[in-house]
Amino acid sequence: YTNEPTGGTVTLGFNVPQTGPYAEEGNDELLAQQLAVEHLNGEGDGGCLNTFTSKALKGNGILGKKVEFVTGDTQTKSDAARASAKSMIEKDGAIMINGGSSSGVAVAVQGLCQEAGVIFMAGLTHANDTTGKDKKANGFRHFFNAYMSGAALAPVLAKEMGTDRRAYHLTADYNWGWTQEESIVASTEAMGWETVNTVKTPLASTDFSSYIAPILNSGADVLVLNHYGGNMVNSLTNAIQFGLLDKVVNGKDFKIVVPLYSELMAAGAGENIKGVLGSMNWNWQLQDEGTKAFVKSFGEKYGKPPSNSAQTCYAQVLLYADACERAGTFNPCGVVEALEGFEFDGLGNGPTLYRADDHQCFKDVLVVRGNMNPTNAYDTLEIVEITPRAQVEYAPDHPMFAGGELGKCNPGA
Amino acid sequence: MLGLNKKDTSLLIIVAILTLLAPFILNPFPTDSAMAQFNAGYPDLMQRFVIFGIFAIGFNILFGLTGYLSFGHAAFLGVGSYSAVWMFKLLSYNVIPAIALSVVVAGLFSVLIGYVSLRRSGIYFSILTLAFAQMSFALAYSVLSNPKFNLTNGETGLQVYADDPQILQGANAPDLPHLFGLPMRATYTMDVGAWSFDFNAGYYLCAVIMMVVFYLAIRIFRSPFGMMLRAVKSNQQRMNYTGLNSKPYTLAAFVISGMYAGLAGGLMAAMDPLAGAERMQWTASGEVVLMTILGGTGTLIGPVLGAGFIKYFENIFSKINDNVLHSWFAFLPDGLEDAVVFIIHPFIGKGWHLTLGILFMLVVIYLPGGLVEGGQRLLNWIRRKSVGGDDTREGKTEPAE
Amino acid sequence: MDAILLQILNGLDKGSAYALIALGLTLIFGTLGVVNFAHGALFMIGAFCAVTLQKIFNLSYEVIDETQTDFLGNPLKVKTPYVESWFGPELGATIIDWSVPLAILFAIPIMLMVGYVMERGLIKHFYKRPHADQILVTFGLAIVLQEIIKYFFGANPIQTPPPAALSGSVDLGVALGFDPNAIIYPIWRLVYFLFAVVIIGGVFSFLQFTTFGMVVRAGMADRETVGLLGINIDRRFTIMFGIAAAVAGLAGVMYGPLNPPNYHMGMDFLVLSFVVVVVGGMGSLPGAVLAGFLLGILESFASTTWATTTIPGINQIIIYLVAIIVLLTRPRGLMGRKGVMEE
Amino acid sequence: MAILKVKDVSKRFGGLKALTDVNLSVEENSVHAIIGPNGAGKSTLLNCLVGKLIPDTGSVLFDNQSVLGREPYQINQMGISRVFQTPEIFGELTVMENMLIPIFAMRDGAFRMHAYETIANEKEVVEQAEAMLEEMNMADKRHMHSASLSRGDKRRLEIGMCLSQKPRLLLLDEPTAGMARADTNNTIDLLKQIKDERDITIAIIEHDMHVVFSLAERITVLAQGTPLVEDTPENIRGNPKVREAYLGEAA
Amino acid sequence: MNEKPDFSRNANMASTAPSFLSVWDMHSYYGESYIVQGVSFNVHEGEILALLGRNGAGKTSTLRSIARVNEPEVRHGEIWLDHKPLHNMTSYEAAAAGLGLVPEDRRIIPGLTVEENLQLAQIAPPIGWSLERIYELFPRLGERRKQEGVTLSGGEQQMLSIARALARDIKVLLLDEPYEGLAPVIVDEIEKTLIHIKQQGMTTIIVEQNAVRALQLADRAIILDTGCIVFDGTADEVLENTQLREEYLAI
Ligand SMILES: Nc1ncnc2c1ncn2[C@@H]1O[C@H](COP(=O)(O)OP(=O)(O)OP(=O)(O)O)[C@@H](O)[C@H]1O
Ligand SMILES: Nc1ncnc2c1ncn2[C@@H]1O[C@H](COP(=O)(O)OP(=O)(O)OP(=O)(O)O)[C@@H](O)[C@H]1O
Ligand SMILES: [Mg+2]
Ligand SMILES: [Mg+2]
Repeated sequence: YTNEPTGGTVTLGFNVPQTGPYAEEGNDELLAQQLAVEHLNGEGDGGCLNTFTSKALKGNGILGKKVEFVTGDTQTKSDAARASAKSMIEKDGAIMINGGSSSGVAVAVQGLCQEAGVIFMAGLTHANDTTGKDKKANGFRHFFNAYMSGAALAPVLAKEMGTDRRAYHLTADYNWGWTQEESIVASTEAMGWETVNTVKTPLASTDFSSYIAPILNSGADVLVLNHYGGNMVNSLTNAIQFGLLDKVVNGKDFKIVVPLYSELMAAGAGENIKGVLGSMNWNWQLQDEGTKAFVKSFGEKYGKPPSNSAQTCYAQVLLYADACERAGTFNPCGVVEALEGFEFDGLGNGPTLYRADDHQCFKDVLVVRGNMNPTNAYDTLEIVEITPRAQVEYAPDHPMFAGGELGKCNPGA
Repeated sequence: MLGLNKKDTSLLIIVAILTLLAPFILNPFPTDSAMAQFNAGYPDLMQRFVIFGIFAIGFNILFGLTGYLSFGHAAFLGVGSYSAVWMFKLLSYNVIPAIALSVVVAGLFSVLIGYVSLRRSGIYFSILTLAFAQMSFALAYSVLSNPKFNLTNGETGLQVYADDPQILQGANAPDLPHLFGLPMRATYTMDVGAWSFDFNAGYYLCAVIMMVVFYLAIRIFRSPFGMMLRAVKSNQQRMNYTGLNSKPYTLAAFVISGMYAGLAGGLMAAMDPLAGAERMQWTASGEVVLMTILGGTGTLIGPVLGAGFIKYFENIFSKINDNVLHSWFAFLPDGLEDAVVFIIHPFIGKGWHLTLGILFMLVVIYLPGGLVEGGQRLLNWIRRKSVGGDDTREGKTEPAE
Repeated sequence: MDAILLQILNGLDKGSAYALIALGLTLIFGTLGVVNFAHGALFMIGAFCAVTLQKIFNLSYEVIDETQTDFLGNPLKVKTPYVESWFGPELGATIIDWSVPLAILFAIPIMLMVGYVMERGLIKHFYKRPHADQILVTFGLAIVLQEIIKYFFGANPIQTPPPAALSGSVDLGVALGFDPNAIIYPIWRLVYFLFAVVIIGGVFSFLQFTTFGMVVRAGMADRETVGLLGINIDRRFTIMFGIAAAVAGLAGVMYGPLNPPNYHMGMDFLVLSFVVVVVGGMGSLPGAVLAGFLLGILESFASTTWATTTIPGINQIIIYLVAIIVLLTRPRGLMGRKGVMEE
Repeated sequence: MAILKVKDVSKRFGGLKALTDVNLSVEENSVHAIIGPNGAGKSTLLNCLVGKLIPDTGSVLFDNQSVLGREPYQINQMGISRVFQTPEIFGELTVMENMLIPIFAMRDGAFRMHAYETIANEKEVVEQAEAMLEEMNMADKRHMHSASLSRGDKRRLEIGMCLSQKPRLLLLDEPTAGMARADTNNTIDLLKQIKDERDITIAIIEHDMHVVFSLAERITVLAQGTPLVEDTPENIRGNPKVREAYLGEAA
Repeated sequence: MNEKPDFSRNANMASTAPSFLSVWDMHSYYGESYIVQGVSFNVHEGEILALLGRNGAGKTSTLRSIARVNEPEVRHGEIWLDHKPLHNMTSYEAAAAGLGLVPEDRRIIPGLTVEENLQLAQIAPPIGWSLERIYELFPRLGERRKQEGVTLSGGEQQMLSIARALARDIKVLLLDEPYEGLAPVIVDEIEKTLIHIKQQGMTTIIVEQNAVRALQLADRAIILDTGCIVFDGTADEVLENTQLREEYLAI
């Protein structure tokens, strides 16, 4: 199979955005991955190796081989991400690719890894397609997805805002935005909300005033921002500027929802996120053992708590290594087999399943809110609800995930 | 030879030798040495070198000869890629029809955009091409990828799915781009001692195509047509009063360079069957402008050098991380090692942009003619050293073409 | 009606930003003839002047508070800004609150200096070089500036909120006799618009009522001849560049509260500002300003639901579409001068 | 027979009447000079003939075909070549290339996609260009970039470029201005010679009376946009009105 | 070279009067091309010096070297104006020191009107003729003051170029082919003006292809050939010396 490690080492490829708007996110992922490598090699405090329910990993590398890694810059562009993944595979002999910070990149690199015959672990990718119509046998996603966001958010929204609400969506005009909009619209309408309007905003927009201004006049009393990164920071800032949260419409307080949150976005949006609801894959404030071990390890090493994409990448490295150990081989097909249907705990978010049908991970999903009174720079978000896994599960042939085929695992050459 | 004068023939031969031996030349360091990071001889990067070389050669036919600075050439590259992938989806994974279609479609597309944009000159032309390309990008990125009418598959990029028709795909043809059964991915690795060299089918296809189009570019540069294009740059007024219609000349140059871009796009898709919209963004158009200027505008070989330079930094420098640095300087005492790594750190890995920016500035300040001028100066210097320094008169810089 | 008014208002502040950037760019690009790809970076540096000042005001000393804990369970370090301890908590808080407007004073000398150093150190050597070389060198410079900012401030956006007194919004609609909530407008956006008007007016009168503008234009057309007339054109070019840098920087300072600054905000505006300048017409200040407002307003209209349902995706392409139409119908943009950068 | 007929041509620039009802006809195979004070409209008239300007009214017939509304390159292809008042050459090209271009244009027409040929293989074109350079006394400068020629040399090159096209009507706008006296004389001889040999018609604008009187067969005096008189050189020289308005001591 | 008589006896160097402008062993280059090859001469205050020679002899280059523009670059030599070292100055400093150049290609600034072109000359002190006085000398410019300078007719542009030099209070006027493209009557006018300002103490160097006219006006003459001075003497000497005239001036 491709890049079979022959010496005493095995090389992993960490492909994250190091330049461009998501550089910060990528940097966090990289730090977490380095930490994971340390833990695999038996350095540091061992982190989640101590809490992980699978005990296959011994802190002596993977299958006795010392773990090394190479890094690449995705630039958050499909082309560049594929180029750097290819160079890690072709030049450095990387046997798996991990990380990334956008769905477009994830799908592109996943396709590449499928062709090249290496394992791909996705990083931050939230679009349904990654494990929907673009799913691939060699690819796995630890992150949650847009459908799950909708499923987790809806009950909380109903509880906090009532079931008689009129929502106005601003949606980033590209694939991820559309799937998220679709998911949120479906789940909120299912509980009785009405969708007043869904407006697409160009990805390149930096100012959203002309999209925000008409909202108050539209009869809507909730604004859903299907934006991520800089888009979300700016659209939320603009919405606050226009004083939306101070208004009363239809006799109700106006509310804003940001279905997908990340810590870095929250930091960028500053004061503006106070009280705004959203969902997350994971948060450092969780109190399970896995989370605590990881936060401690990360925090002591880098002096700040990890972000949820960092946690995803960390967990994925351990999971990959663990799968190799259990399979007894680096052969991608063995790894795929070991990961498919794998159930475990101790890496955060409670009991977790890697579903065999689509390689999507199922675990609890968090609903969070911008903290009204943060006491330090890191508790910008507070956990409102830990939505149990059962509530966000869906059938593999759910229409939002239809089309595409997982295919067969490809071990490459 | 081949209708070229001696100088051009030797240039062509040198280029041919360099491209054919690239797997050796680009991998000068043993695979396990610390310097192996600087090796560029792996298939993907070698393919990129020649593909962007083709793109830049074509761009230079327009910009270098006529002086019309297009800021939208990436659109043609993108269109080329999309056509190629569509060909894969509809016909088969054979690269020949894909590449052919990408050239044709890019050509047609450039006739359209060129015809309109060339009604203006100077900066107004640049902005028109930029506007067209940005529109194409926006359309490809979102509008044309809506579920009802998905032509481009948006941010993810157009790719081949298992349920695509592929009506001509033979039963036992490889399930990835191939040339009559030879997969583009096929690589033969030759291990010589501590070294290892990759010979990749896709690379050699690109390399041969590049040599052909490079040869064509030389012919164009040396032809009466090429002279007319330079006349356009020099004085359009005089040209018109000399009985020449400058419009079709510039349009022809525009279309030729658009077809080169389409060819590059088609090859990109052939090497890696995915067409992403970012290929059409203005930054991509800007990149080819930078490649051309960096290498030496209006010179034959300059754009190829510029393309190599930028792609090398993007792919090699971005991958050097602190770990690698530490391993290089491990021989130093610890404190010193950290200090050295600390100083170099901002320039590598995620700081590769910084290095690139600084190099852009250095090159353009000290080598106004781009890398080619740098090479010429070096050559002159060597020649002067060896001759003994009395042919300064000969060393007078001639315009390098 | 109110919807139209609303979009015009929205267009105005977007337009103010475009107009201000384009104004600065036109001074360098349209007047000095230098294709300055680093102009966006100047805008960005301006915004980061405000960020820096805010950081300076927030410089704090730390006191360990045993009653609270940080995320690792260690005792929390509570920070108190020095300004608050020097000027008392109230005045100190006000100073911090007003850091963006105060940053104007801070940014002017800095931007003038940046402009001076940039022109004397680099651009000066490129007036006579081909545009292509200018593009390469200024693009390189833009990257370098951007990476420096990224190195110190990170890639994440940083909030620079307006003073409390100028934040929030007003209901302009009520004042004009519309229903409440029909026309809501953030106060800072009004401030930004007024600021833009003042700056534009200032630059115009400086260039219009003095011979300075004429001399610089002449110098661009033919440096040698202007030198032969006893004029030290280099010095004027430097001044012009400094002004342009200051205009760009101030546009950036004031923009921060609208959308939090990040290190690539300059690049985001760069292409657009070139389009604005060219649509306005090379070498024409009024053209640049007019085009800035025009495109801002058109962009606002294109983003209405009505527009996007009529022509899907119109909001993505409107600027470029308008640029194409203008350039094809008016050879030199809206108000361009003949012969400027046409070769 | 008149090869060029200008009828009632007028041209305004804003409020300024640069040409008013100009009538002029140039006989085939003759040298016709147009003289007149500065700003009389001479260059403007020439611009109307080659398509650079379109007259407001009137008609211009070349060989009984109207030139109005045609593009400059089409007019050139009809057989009209023009030398400009300030030299217009291809500055970035070498002298030799400058000379090749008009010959290609004459042979191949307004556009030809000869992208796969080599200049060196176009033997006859190269030979013609060489010959013309010899004739213009510029063969030794053939590899110079024409931008670095001295001004007089630029003008000679431009004349050579026009002559090499063997036009039927050659329009010269102050062709010898700035040219050294020796070369002026050479140019006069050359123009005379080609006029006879090649059956060419020449219309010339010139302030150098030496040139005008050595070449011209007929002279039109233009003043304030209208023809004052048209006559033979001798009569013009003797015309007191012309002496006063234009010639001054030079007469 | 050997058979040529040696005319360069340089009368003025020997002269006892203090020279006003002196050029000593000046060598200038365009890039690597060596153009002005060691030129030395003196001009006295209030004198008119004619600088003559064939096309490409280096006349323009000499004037431009004195005016301290960037091209050509003076690599060796000294230039003194009224005890001030011009060779250490940039062009604007030289201009401020009292030098005025009327360039051969006129250099009207595009984008500016006639009047703005003149105003431009009056921005840096010392200021010379008032606009009224200039319009009196060139009424044509007065009529066209609002017109864009570059749309003027060739002769009008020449007037503007000369006027622009006069608009500054200069001590030395460098004229590069000032009569080119001007109607004979205008040439008469300008000649009168030159004599007039000479009487007021202006020092002038004039380059002119119309050598006879220049020599009639000038006190002294210098003849250049391939960047070297081959003659330096009084104007009358040139007019009388047929061999010299034929050899270098073809008159
Ligand atoms: N584009 C224009 N706009 C305005 N006025 C113009 C334009 N072109 C020419 N003119 C004016 O028209 C008149 C005629 O100009 P023209 O160039 O034909 O004169 P000319 O006879 O060639 O003079 P000269 O002998 O000085 O070259 C001049 O007064 C000139 O200023
Ligand atoms: N920019 C330049 N680069 C290189 N060589 C130049 C340049 N300008 C002029 N020359 C050369 O310098 C020499 C002298 O030119 P110059 O213009 O001084 O001559 P001139 O005596 O003024 O001639 P003319 O009477 O034709 O104006 C010529 O051989 C010319 O080719
Ligand atoms: Mg004229
Ligand atoms: Mg000269």
